[in-house]
Amino acid sequence: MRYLPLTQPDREAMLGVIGAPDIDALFADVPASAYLAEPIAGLPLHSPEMQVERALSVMAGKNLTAGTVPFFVGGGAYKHHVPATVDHIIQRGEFLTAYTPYQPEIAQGTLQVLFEFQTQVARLTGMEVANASMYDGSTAMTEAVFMARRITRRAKAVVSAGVHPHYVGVLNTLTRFTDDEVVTSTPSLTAGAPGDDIADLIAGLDAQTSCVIVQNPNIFGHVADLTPLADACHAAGTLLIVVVTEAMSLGAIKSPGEMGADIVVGEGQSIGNGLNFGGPYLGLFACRDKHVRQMPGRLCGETTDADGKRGFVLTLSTREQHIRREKATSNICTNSGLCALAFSVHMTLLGEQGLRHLASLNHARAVQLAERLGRVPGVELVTTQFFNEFTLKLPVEARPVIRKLADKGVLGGISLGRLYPGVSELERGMIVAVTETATDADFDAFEDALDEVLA
Amino acid sequence: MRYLPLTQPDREAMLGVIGAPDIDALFADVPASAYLAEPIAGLPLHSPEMQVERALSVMAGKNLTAGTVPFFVGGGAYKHHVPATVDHIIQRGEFLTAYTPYQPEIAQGTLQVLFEFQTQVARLTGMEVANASMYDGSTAMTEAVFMARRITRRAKAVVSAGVHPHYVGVLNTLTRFTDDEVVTSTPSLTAGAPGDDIADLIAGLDAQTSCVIVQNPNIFGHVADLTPLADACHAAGTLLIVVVTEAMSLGAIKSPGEMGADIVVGEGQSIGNGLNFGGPYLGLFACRDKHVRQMPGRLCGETTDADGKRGFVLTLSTREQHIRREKATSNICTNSGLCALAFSVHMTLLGEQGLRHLASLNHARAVQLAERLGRVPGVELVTTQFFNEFTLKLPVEARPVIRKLADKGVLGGISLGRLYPGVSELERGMIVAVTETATDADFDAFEDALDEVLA
Amino acid sequence: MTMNTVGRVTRIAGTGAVAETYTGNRGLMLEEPLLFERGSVDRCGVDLDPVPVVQDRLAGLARSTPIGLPGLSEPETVRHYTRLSRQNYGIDLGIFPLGSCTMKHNPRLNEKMARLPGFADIHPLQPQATVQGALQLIDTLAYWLKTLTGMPEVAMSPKAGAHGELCGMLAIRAALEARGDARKVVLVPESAHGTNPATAAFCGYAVENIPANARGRVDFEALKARLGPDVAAVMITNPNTCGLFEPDLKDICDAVHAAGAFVYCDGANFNAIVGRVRPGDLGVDAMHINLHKTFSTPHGGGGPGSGPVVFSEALAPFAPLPFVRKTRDGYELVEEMQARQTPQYDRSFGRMVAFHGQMGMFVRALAYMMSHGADGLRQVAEDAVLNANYILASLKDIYTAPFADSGPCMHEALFSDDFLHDTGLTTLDLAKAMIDEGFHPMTMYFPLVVHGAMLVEPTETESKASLDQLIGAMRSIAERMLADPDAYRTSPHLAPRRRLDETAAARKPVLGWKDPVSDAA
Amino acid sequence: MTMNTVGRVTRIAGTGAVAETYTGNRGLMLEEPLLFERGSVDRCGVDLDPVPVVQDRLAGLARSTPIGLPGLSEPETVRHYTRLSRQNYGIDLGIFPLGSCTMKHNPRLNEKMARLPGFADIHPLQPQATVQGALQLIDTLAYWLKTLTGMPEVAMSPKAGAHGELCGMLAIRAALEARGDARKVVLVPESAHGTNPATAAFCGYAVENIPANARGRVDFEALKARLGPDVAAVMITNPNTCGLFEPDLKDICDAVHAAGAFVYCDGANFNAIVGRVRPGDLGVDAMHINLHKTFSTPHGGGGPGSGPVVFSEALAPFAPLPFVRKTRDGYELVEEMQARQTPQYDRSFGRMVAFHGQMGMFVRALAYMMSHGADGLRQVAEDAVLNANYILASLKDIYTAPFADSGPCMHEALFSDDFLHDTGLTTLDLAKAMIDEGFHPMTMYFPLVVHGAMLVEPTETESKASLDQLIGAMRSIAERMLADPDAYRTSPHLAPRRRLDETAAARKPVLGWKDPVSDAA
Ligand SMILES: Cc1ncc(COP(=O)(O)O)c(C=O)c1O
Ligand SMILES: Cc1ncc(COP(=O)(O)O)c(C=O)c1O
Repeated sequence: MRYLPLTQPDREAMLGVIGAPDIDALFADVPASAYLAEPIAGLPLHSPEMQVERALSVMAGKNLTAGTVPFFVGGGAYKHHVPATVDHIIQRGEFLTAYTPYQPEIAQGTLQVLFEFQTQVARLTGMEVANASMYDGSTAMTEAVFMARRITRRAKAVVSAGVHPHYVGVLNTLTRFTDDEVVTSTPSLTAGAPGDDIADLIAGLDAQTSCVIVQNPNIFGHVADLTPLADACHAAGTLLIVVVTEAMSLGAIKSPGEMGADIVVGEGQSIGNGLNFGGPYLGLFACRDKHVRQMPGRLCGETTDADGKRGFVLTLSTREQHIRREKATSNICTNSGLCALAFSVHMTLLGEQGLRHLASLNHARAVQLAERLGRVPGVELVTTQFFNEFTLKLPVEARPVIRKLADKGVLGGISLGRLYPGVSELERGMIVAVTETATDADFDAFEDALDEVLA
Repeated sequence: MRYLPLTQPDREAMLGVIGAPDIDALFADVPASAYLAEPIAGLPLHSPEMQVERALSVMAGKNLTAGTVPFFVGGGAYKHHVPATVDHIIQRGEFLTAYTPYQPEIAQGTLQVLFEFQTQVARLTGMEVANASMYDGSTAMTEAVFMARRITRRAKAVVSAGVHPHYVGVLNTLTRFTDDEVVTSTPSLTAGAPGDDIADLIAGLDAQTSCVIVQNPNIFGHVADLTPLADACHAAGTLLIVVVTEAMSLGAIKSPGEMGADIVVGEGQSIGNGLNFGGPYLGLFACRDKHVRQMPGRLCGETTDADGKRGFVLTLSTREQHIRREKATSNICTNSGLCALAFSVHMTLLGEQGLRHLASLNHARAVQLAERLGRVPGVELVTTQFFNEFTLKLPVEARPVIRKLADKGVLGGISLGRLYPGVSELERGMIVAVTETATDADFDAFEDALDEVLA
Repeated sequence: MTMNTVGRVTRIAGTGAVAETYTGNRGLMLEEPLLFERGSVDRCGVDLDPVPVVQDRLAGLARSTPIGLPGLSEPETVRHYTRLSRQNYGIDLGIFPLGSCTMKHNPRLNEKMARLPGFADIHPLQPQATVQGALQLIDTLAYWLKTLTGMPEVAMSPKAGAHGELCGMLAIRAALEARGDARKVVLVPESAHGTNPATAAFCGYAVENIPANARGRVDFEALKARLGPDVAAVMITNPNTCGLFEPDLKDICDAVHAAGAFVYCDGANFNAIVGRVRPGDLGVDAMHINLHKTFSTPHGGGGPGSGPVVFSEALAPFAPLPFVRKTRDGYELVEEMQARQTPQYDRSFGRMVAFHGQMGMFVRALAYMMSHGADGLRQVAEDAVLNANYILASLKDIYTAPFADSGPCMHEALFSDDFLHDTGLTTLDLAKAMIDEGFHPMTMYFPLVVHGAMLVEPTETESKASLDQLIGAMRSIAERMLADPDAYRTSPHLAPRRRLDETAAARKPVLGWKDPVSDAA
Repeated sequence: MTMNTVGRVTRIAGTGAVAETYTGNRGLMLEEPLLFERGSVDRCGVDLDPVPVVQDRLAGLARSTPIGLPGLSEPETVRHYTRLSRQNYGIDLGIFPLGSCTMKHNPRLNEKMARLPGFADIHPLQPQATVQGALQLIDTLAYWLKTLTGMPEVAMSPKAGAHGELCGMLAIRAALEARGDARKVVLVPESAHGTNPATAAFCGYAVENIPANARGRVDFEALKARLGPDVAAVMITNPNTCGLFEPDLKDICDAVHAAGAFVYCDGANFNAIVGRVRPGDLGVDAMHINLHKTFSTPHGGGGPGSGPVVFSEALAPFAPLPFVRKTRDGYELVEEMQARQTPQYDRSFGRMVAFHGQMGMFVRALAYMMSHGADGLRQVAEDAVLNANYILASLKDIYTAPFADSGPCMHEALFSDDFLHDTGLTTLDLAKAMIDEGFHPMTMYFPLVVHGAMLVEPTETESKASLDQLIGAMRSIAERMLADPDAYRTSPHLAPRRRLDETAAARKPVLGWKDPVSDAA
């Protein structure tokens, strides 16, 4: 077996050193009733690499790959072009096969990357400090709510109707059994500002509200100025948590930090990471300096070594589970380190100039397609201010339309019916995302297919 | 432009240091008539990575990929399964982006690999010493003929009819303008021993013959005992050069060294390297210790450093062009270093046990298919003793049959008509190679398709 | 020229050569500045299509102020990260015997498979008909996990071990609430990993500790004594964090169940028993499996991982959304919509993540399982346990081995620094000395039940030669430390950095780069 | 414990710490034994299908005696090679200023493209209809090469620069023979790369040297004087190996043509002029292009490369087989069969390799060319020349720069060790001191026309910061060598090995591993 270096003579010699008659002797603590004498039934035996590759390639071949079709699916996961350099770097054994940098003298590579990543995320979000990553955007959002509770000592969280319903679902799951109160609402497809409930959120602020959570651009792609909301929150002693599910948008739109956010969480997949059917992704988490000791997750900080040379270490670990156990700010341990590396490499390749260019390109292409599709008979462009994603209202239910588009080889977007089952006002809605990867031919194919399906 | 780090301010600052008014001043030696003022016409301008990837993927998509069809093409290039580990290792920047190890203190990685590679090749071929690689099997063979001439001071080389005709072509090209005499002959499809002219070769030996070149298994897949030929050669003061185009065969068949070869050359692609439409490949070159100073190519040797620690260096470079110039044993400089690394990694994964197993598997599968195809009506199995490749005689010309098989999605082999244009006795011959990658379903598909095409 | 802090020029012993360099590099050990010192906002390592001219629709919110994100050209980027990588240790370089972390070989086949476009380039919200292969893969992996653990259900979406714990504890919560029983206490052994109590607290339980007995196992009597109507669950690790099998686990499960509570098993150490013992046979109700430990997905310097959770019949109905079901004509992803429409799914406690879990890790783990097969996985456990016992047997005469008398260990060997007591040296010093020898140290100071703990987990992917070298070096270090302790108070000396000041880092945290100019201005 | 040869225990200055280690490792600088010391013939890192039972057909020649090929498990294999790799320097680590070698950045896009199954997994002898995309790629690359050089024909099959030289010289031979003119003398400048005379000799020419003038260029008068009816060709490198453009090249070509001979141009240094000068406009007849230099395919520790050769009208008909032609309905690969049948192809001098050349390199080179485009390639030449002149200008006050007075250089700066004369130190010592500073040294002792030559080629993919660091370090080394020469006689001290004894290696060559036991027996 190719992954097992011990030979039979090795095993015998080692048992000799141990003084055990056979391998079973080492499992003596296992009750006999639970100790299996044979390989577990119902599973195949070991397999050559070539056979494994073949079997998995067959499975992979059954999926319709984004890169092979006109592709417009977004909703919190985006297909951007990831430079080949990124994948090369994350495959370096020294990055790929390292553990969490608990021995900093031989982990300066990982640590310096984290320090750079934290800085990049803080600047991108317009915040003062960012952590070394969370699992994904949705879990980061829940952690932010818990952090706000710790800071404000209030237990009510108010969630904007524009927040990704899966993110809201995760929050609901996690708070179902705690004392937290979570206020949610169902969005409406208001033309021009779908899901925009800022006025209501402001009106609803009270002295029990720990935090208001708002997503920008929201699930419908709508972009809003959060400054009034931030001001109102701060006046009420409430923290503003801003969720960003398309990190690329931060290259084009005023940052949450500039608009007054107290905590910014987001999904970083867009930068450096592929679609991967939903994971692994990259939770971004940033806040103000003053709240850093309530942050969840790992933090990397600068220090010096015994020779006075600059170096980096994991720090403020008294917040973390391995030190604080049940009093920790979070239970997170393993995070998304390698995805953070991929993000950081891609961001380094882009630089500010490249990021701005790429974000503008996304926006301009989305505007072009939105205006085209908005002219398809019966189709209404609901989101008029957006980054690279917008919502259409179709003349018919969107779910079957999307399936029919897929039959024509076009992955055209996400139906609101899938995201909001049972909400009949939304079932004609369809979210369309456009990135730099979509060509004019893709636009043509989409428009033609939509025309046909709606005809 | 993503590969160019200099910014415009950098360029200006640097010109200032140089004291040049502009970049053109640095090209002052170029005659004005040849100095282009504009980018060269007829070529596109720079292109984003995504666009290059797209354009090349379109080209790649126009080819019928071996891994996607029943595949039986050999003739000096073989499809074997290469473990994923191999590709990972050869992409390590420290191997991939290093130069020839001229500074051994910071090239011990490359050098130790070469030392190990040389040892592996020597043992595999049954010889005493091997070099650090040549371009490919065909050029290695020509170099061997020249080496034999230097050793024997005789100028006549006799080539067996069983040698790959492309290899013979290369030798003919290189000797066309020198004083070497090259004796070649056209093979015949003798049932049971196609291309086997050992008796004739022995009979033709004379005091002018520098070397006899024989391939084993030969182009028709036929395997022969070369010992009598070796004995006869040595009695005549002639060197026996053995060519191996399928390195995997050395795991199953007595080595050329054991049969008395003086020089062994071969194509190492089979181990660790993909098909790559013919290149880069890996020339193997091995000989007896006593002839090492007449060898072409680089050699890595063991030595010690100033602390007495073992280390490796390139050695015996007084044979080489950079020292000996027109008196060098060869003009070769850049060789196939990274392919040698791939070979060595794969060979290390296999080890002797794995190599023997894999070679047996190739042989057994080839025997199975040969016997099946030999029973197809009208088809004759010409090669009866072989490793993983055999020749069939079809009832009709083979070239169109192969094309028709390809139309049915089966890459069935090589027509002798392609290799020996104009030799009508051979035009019904077809060479079929079988490796561990061919499945039973592939066998079925091949047999069915052949049945249909011949029907 | 770089000098050491005291400004002396050091010469290399035995030669007149100067040890410091102009660059600060030392041969192939290369220094690398921060991105923020190297790059600038106008450098770029990508080329992009031009931006078509359109009327923007950014609601007047275009980002206009500088962001401060430096870029690098592509060659500089490759070099920046390659140089940094060389300051890291990884499994690819040598043994990485971090106890509790199961740092085993990461096959490159898995990396290749995870990058097949059919897995890597599909969107989580594509129509289900277009991702049948992906759903099949998840279902197949789920089948393996259920079969290997002998449990009837598995939740695939948790993103790591701790997230799996959360999933399990939420299911227990849901099951308790479903029967109207709002128990709030969770019992956790002292030796448990920090994520266990943190998780329990995270979803609103009150945590109480259970002591260990002298043999390093859960004190069954103490546990039994504490069981009662307020106890919701016991979280137990098996094999435990001392590297020992909990021989009473079956009985513990029975007792816990009898008391109306559930048993959550931390499966981080499943590698020790995979293919040999099915946790289901021991009676546990929920257990997470770190695919990034037992099933070889790489740790990536901290993540990502994947923590599927297997469930007993009692908890199965409460498993989170989404999940995959095999149907007559393919595979169905059960999300909120399907769960609403299907009575048997409506007890799910809900969604744990935005999408369906760590697909990239699923592919790797399945490739690994298929490669090993049922026979190979069993051998994995055997070799992992054999390797750990070989280390224990080879070092216990010199290293303090607190539980060695109580029999063999499982997949990891636990030592302590008691034997160094008179030297004033500690586990930390020993770990740092190992760095100079070219090893990653073992886990230090965990589990907390042993003072100065050193937890050594070799895994099954180490050869005997590798273990022998580690053992030889650890013996040599111990002997040298006992003979000449002062030579080892300041290790490491040969790594890219000497000992780093963690206290200073925490006292005045510097958590990001501040531009010297702009921040001064 | 490893000791230095004299057996002293060395302590690290300023601490009581011992510098030697048990393992011989030094932190992250790891030692690695030979495969033959580590592996054994019964270890294996692959799993294979079982072998079906058949009656063998091996003619009684089954290999029965031991071969002696040790294997390793997969984890050990990864580690063996990863550890070895870390003893190497590469472009990914830092500047690699080897003059004449054009060690530029190797884009990873190219690696990715070369691995597309449509290129990597096709057989050279598949039916042509099944490889139209591959033939299109070759034809497209050929078009770029012809357009960039201004030459009408290109032979794609040569496997490296030296093989390209052979191709060019064979074409010249064929052209001469075709006109019945068996000239045998080839003139080669003293400064030429060793492959030039070796190649000429390899295909049966007699080689004569042409001196250089005081400005480092070919002595045109001497060359003209030697031309005559016995001279077949002149091999000339432009820019030449001193890094200088040959300003008389056009006139040389005219003179050579007038004398009935041909001009072979060694195009190894094409990077200096690509996009700026078309060699065809200067009148050369043949020139090889190292795709592994100018067009960024990686050097791989020695190869593989690719050396296409462009031809003038005069030589085009003699180009080797096979080649690709665009036809009405696709692309045709012209091999022996087609050449036999097509009169205009029958003057080809024949085949140079078994198949069609270095496809893997073609894909990479085309990806690179398309990325840069005509505008980018021009910028490549400009930046390469700018970088070299910046180094020349920054060091010529301290380093001897033999031709600096004659004007700017092209893509590489030539220095010599004259300035070290009084110290007894040499180019070699300086190169080894650079190793300690973390750089790969420049090319040493080439070209031969300059004593103690140091040829520094930065390439265009170095940033100004990188050059500034190199310049700073080279100045510092020079200053320190002049001030304290004895400290630099035995460098390097900080690399994985100290200076290696090359003389001993050559005196009694050990070119492979000998098993201690079996060879003693
Ligand atoms: C015993 C134990 N439990 C739980 C965990 C948490 O797993 P994860 O890091 O995947 O969240 C770990 C990880 O180190 C562990 O060792
Ligand atoms: C000037 C010059 N000519 C020819 C060559 C030979 O090229 P190759 O190594 O590709 O055979 C080289 C390579 O170093 C060179 O520098």
